[in-house]
Amino acid sequence: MKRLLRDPVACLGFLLVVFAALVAAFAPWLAPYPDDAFDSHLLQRLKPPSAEFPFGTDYLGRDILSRVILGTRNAITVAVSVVLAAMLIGVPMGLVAGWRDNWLSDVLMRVTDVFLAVPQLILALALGQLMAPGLTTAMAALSLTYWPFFARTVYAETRRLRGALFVDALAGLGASPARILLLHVLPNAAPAILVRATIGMGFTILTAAILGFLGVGAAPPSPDWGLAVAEARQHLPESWWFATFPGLAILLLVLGFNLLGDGLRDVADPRLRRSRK
Amino acid sequence: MRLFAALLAALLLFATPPAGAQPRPLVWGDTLPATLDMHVVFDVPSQFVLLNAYDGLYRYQGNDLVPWLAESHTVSADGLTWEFKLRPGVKFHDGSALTAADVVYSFHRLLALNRAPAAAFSPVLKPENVTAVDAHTVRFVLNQAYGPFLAAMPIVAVVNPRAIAPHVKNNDWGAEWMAANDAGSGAYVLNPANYQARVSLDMARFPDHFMGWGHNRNPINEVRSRPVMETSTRVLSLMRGELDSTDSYLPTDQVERVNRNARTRVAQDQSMRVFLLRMNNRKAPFDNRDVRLCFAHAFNYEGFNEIILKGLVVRNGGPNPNNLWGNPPGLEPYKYDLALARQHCDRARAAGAPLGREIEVHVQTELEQTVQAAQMFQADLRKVGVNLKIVPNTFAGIVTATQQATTTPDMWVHWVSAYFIDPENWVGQMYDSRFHGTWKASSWYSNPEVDSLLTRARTSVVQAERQELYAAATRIVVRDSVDIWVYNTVNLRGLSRRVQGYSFSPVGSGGELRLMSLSE
Amino acid sequence: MAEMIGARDLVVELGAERGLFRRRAGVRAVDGVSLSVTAGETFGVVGESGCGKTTLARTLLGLQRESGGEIRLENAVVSGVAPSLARRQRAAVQYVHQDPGAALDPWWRVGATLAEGLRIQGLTNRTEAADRIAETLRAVGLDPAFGERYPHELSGGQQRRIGLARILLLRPKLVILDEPTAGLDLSVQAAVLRLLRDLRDRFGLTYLFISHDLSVVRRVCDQVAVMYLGRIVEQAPAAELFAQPRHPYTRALLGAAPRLDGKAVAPTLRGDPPSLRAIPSGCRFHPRCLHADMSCLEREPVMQPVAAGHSVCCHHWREAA
Amino acid sequence: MARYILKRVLLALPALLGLVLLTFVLTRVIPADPAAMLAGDAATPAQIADIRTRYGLDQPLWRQAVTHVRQVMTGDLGSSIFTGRPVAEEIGFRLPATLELTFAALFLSVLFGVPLGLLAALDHNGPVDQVVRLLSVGGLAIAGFWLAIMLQLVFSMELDLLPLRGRLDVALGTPPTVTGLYLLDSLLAGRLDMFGNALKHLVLPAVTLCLPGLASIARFTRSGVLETLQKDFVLYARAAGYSPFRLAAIYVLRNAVTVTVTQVGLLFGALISGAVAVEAIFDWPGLGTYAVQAILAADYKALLAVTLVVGVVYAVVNVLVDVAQALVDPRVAEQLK
Amino acid sequence: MSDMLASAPEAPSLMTVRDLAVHIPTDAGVARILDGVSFTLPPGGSLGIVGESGCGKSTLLRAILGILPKGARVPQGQVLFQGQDILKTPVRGRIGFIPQDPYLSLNPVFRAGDQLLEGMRNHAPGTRDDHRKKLINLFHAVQLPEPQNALDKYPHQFSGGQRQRLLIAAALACDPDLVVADEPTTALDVTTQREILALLRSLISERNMGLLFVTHDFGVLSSVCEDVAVLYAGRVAEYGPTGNVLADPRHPYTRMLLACHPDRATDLIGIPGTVPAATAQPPGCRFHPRCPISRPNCAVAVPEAVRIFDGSRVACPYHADPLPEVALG
Repeated sequence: MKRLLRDPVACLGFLLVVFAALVAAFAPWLAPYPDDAFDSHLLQRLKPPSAEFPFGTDYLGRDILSRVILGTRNAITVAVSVVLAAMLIGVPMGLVAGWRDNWLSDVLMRVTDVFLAVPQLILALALGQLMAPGLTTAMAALSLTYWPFFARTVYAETRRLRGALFVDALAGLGASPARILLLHVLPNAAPAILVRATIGMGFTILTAAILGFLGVGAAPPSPDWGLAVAEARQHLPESWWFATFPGLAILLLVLGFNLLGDGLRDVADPRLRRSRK
Repeated sequence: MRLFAALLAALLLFATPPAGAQPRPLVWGDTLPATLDMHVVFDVPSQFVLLNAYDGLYRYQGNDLVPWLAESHTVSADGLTWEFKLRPGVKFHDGSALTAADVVYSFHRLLALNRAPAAAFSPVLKPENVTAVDAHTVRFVLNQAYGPFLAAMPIVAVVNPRAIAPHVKNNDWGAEWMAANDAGSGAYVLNPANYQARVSLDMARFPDHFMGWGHNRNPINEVRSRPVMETSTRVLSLMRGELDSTDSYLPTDQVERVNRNARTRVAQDQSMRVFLLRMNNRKAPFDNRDVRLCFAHAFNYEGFNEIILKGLVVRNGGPNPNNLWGNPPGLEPYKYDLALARQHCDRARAAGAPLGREIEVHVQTELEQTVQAAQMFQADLRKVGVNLKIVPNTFAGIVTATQQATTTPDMWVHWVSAYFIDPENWVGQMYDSRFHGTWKASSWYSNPEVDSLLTRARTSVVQAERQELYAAATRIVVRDSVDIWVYNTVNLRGLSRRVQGYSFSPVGSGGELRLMSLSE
Repeated sequence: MAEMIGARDLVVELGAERGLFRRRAGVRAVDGVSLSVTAGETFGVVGESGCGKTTLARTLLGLQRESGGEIRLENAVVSGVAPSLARRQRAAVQYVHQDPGAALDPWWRVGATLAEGLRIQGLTNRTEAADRIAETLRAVGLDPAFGERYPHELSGGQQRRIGLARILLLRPKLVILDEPTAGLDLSVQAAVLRLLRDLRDRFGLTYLFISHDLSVVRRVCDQVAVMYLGRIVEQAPAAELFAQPRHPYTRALLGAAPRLDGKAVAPTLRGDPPSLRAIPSGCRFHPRCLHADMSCLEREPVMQPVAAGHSVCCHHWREAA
Repeated sequence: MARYILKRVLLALPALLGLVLLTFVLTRVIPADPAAMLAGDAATPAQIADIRTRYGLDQPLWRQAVTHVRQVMTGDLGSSIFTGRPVAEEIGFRLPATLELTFAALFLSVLFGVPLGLLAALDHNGPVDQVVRLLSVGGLAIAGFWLAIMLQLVFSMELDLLPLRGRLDVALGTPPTVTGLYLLDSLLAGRLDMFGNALKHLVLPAVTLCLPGLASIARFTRSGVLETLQKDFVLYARAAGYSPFRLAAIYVLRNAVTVTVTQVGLLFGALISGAVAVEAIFDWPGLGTYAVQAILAADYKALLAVTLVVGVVYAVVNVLVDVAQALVDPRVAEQLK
Repeated sequence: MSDMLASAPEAPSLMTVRDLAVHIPTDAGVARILDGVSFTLPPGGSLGIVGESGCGKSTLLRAILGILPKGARVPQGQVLFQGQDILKTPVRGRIGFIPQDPYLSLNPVFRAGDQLLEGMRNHAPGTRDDHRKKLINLFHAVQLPEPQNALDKYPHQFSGGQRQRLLIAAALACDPDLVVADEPTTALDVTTQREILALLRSLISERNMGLLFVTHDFGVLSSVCEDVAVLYAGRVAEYGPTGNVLADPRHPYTRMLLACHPDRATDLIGIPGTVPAATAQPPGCRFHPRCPISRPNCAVAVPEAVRIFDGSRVACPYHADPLPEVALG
């Protein structure tokens, strides 16, 4: 943690994420017009940024600042739940598959390969269609497409760790595989998982935005950022503010998560640790 | 090394545009149909191919039906036997003469494939009842009288059996080949070489078209159709001069900008395409008329039409386009009146209508207007205590859902376009219970009185009688507030200013290249 | 005296793969090893890297399945069972890794690691466990407060002490020490060796001491077996082996060890040790042996007694001596 | 090596079969009814039912799956229910477009990512490092569809430098198809004007698409170089008097590239995904938009074929990555033998 | 500061290290890795640097080779090589280097030849072909099997012993006047170690090169080096001819350390305490906290080097005092 804070880039990421989390937590109180999550005011359509509406208004006359603030919650919810769900599937699979070289590990990794070979976005789109488009669907679809990355990461870590001397020593003491995997391999794989998770959050927000853009993400009138950019397309370049501010919000939050992940990677990577004397 | 030199040379060329002596071809930016086989598709984009590469017995010019391959027709008093006299000297693109046998083949093929364009004919016409009386006379004997028969006639492209014959596979009537090739007689010849479905279609002028070219001193020789996926890219490409036209659904917010551009303009034509919010009349609470009235009064027609769409549409209070015959005169549209809406809703609640539940409105995500309308409606309904949930969907998804009343959404938002100019296309197919299970009839409205009025109108061939019957049915439907009809479309097509002679037709928004020319 | 652990004709094959797409024969890392360790003694196994020392140890421990031969533990045959069962059966045998620092989970406090061993063995009473850990830490010369540290906070010598404490907690009878002083500085090595001796006396342990450092082996071992390419080539009481090595390999090994007086005592060996994948015919040492003749190339020598407790596996040990 | 490749291909087969089945199940349980779509806008329920029987869509799902797999095995991908054309033919046109785009993006990613990563690593924790990290991570954070529109506005509309859409100017026609890659085909046809034009069209989409790849490659090169710099052989080489430039540029980089090459394989999947939005906005007639259209139109035959083809390409790319790794690292080559 | 050479300025020297200090800033403060190290190496001489881990051996070596880690500072001292201060103007090519670990010191992805030739590129006269011929000759000299093909092989195709021969050849390739070896045999088995050491000795003396040999193994030391410098915590504790130092160590540290050698010790004791961290060196004599005969003064004054006879010095004023029996075991 200390090392992380000494890295200005990672620090910036950390601040961005914390800031976004705070905004999400207090969104309804921070937003100047919280009702603009759903209300429309046709007479104020597409007003450029002003004192009254710092980010301007959208095509239904809603305050973009309020919607960007309210959308933070969406973005973070999506990121966290997708990554958690993907971890829930991917981590156990990676552990089991990485522990031994047998038919089970072969099967699990083949399944992972299958999912990796499908372009995520297409799979998510298809799943989105399958389960009636909407935010929950998008989240389910993204979880279902992101878990292979966890499975791969944990698989590689488990394979690396199963050869570690301390695992061998535990086997020598007669520890059960479940015990070794859960109490020893998993915590040791944690840095890699954490890094993957942070980067995954950024990735998820971005993909969710693309899904929103393609119409299988959040449903209107949700103040979702990707949806906002999609809605703004027809109003470019005149109403530049309509697309710009939600786009910037996506950029900053994803940037935050990625910088944090990047910093964590440097801290967690034992190979690089030595160089940070 | 030689490759390197080539690369270098290419980079030098990079800056200099290639010299082109000939006039630039027309680049058409409208959506292409999924296939070039006009017996398989029938939708708005297909009209571009149908009108330019093929000919039918009749054709719409503006709102009028004019004889085309046919010189004239006769119909028996019972409305069952129709005879069409063909124009002599018509040639297909391969130079062979178009005869009655070819027309018969075309109808046989249409009915055998039994896809969308056959819908108007298959219930009333058996293939064996289409016959060639002589080389220039075709006879149709219908199973039952069908008023819109003539109005539907332009749907059917007459194709060249001699061009298709070598490519028939497994009894498919040459469907696979036809999907990407030309077998027509129209004013333009499709070039299969560069054709890629939904990506590119090139056409060249057919000098021997039967209508001749006397009407157009400077016809366009080469046409390249390049549909553009994204609206923003489409508009930008038009303004930058990469395209000569957009589709005919230019976003209203862009109209002013396109008109302001020195290079481009917007062609505005009142069309026949009704925008409506559908209600599933068979599902509670929409089985209650008060609920429907409540909803009808809660939609901000003026706000939507005048502010969001900038007045580039026409308020349309019923299912038929205002500008169509058969529409009852003096039909009073519903007004946006939240107080009245609340009254109706209260009454409905008192009658036990389950207005407390979340009501789902399905929108077509790729069509921005459906989403806007739903969002605006949602905000207003909230004020009368109704909770509307917007569900993004696709046309494919909704069409599938509307096959049964139980799976049909509470509400959905869409347009009903002109497939043929006849009230049958709107009120007839939308509110006659015999069409239940099609997306057009997805209100699941069922009223024996309307059914009988519409049946009579359908089976009559007397225009005046039909007009009365359709008007009567329409009045009942509007009185029952079956759906929420919002506007009739004004088609907005961005055009390069060098395009002259653009002609509009409400069926598929026209775009007959035959009439256009380019000024440089 | 009673035998603690013994092996007869033990064979261990490594790396044999039988997958869907590949079938690969393994290498015989241990190839017909017989030995007998008496209770209370320190039995040294020496040899160069790759000679099969560690594989032998892991097999005796039960972590590696033998492909043939027999293992006896306190006169009961324990070989021929599934690995999971084997390890449980041989709880009296424990193993100290070459690098005990790496054998500790870096995420766990040392105390927790120690407690875990007890828990695995079925001791769940926390206070009892804490007492035993404190007692054992003291026995290896560490303050019980070390339990709060993480492995990377320990020096090499301390890590080795923790490694010992970890297995001592389990009350083993036989401890296999794998290169217990590799990588240690001289001063630390001395302290560790002394500790090992003290612990043996205090807890009545038997050691199987694996090392390539002849000076150390000479100092601490009672019996020594010399391994070459998976075989024991000579075995004798330490004093006798160092005084009168019989096998040419043993002599070369002893001669090659650097001495403080800087003098060389034997001619150097030819070439590098061959790989287990290409074991020479006949006597496997013959390509590097100064005394090799045709018989060495053709015939594999067998163990022959030289003196009481001293045997050698060489056709020519008499002439060579 | 040949045996290894064969083995890899054999191993990929079950994964591909799984892929076919997975997508089959997925596409066939999507609530949109292919028969309804086939029948078209104006169809009657009777027509839809007729089509359902004609196309075997009323059969039990498992029987349809078996039929489908059998067809795929014989190399028959079927016809698109939407366009009526053989799917193989349509993909034959679309795949090269996507490959041209993704390879261009990959090329840019490597061209800029590797030197950036190297620079960052050499200045570990210094200002250059921080800037490169910020930029590369920023690249990973930009939503492609947003950037694409912005680039259009700036480079096409404002500066009038580059075309907005498509692969070639409409007036130019297309080069005779050999590979389907316009850059290559135009050169083969000796049409340098066309080559230049195709290149111009490629710039904006490739730049948009390359950013995430560039970022990952810069990151992995950076950590690869950092790791290599820790190695004893670098110390040895410094002691032996290698010049600093050669040390960094050749000696260290080549080791670091091993890590980066692996990334290229993984990136490919992400690139194809990213291509969906980029293709849509730049009107690039590639596989991504084809897939989206197929999904929207419930064209399950097309969607199945797309996923299969992408799966095959993915597998091929990954085998190539392994081969490339063997070329870079002789130790890997040894293992493959 | 102790300058053990002050009394012998006229001695001809190949390399003279004078009062060298190296400091490296760390999170925990400045690590004073080396502090006032001095010694001299005559032409053709061989000096062993011996000490336990953390005593500063490798930093000394890196300073001499001019490859100190990033951030390291040299606040004082000189390294004179043939009269030239190589801390200021690094010499390359004239000092050959044999690294510790032959497994890790060759880049696995390049052919052996490419790597060795790259090293010669800037520092040896002649063309690349000349370099090739020269290396192949050297491969004969180091008894590498198949010397003709060795240049085209990859590192992993050699065994450990062969790789070390390869690196010895590389160290000699530019005809250096000094060869610096960093524990070149620790990664090898004893039988191989013996061969390599013998080879190294003969090559060095044949070519009359100087040898600076870093090791922690007294046995290896005694078979290779004429002189020895014993380092403790960044300072030279004792310096002298190897035979003398091993037979009659004077510094308490050397004496206790040698007593730990299994060949030497009568009982195994070890040295109490641990080597201090480089960031927390004790004042005065750095060994005093562990020294059984330390006096109060030891904690204050840095001990001067005491000359015992020509070429033999010890940094302890009490070197003549007997150590208690228990300390020697």
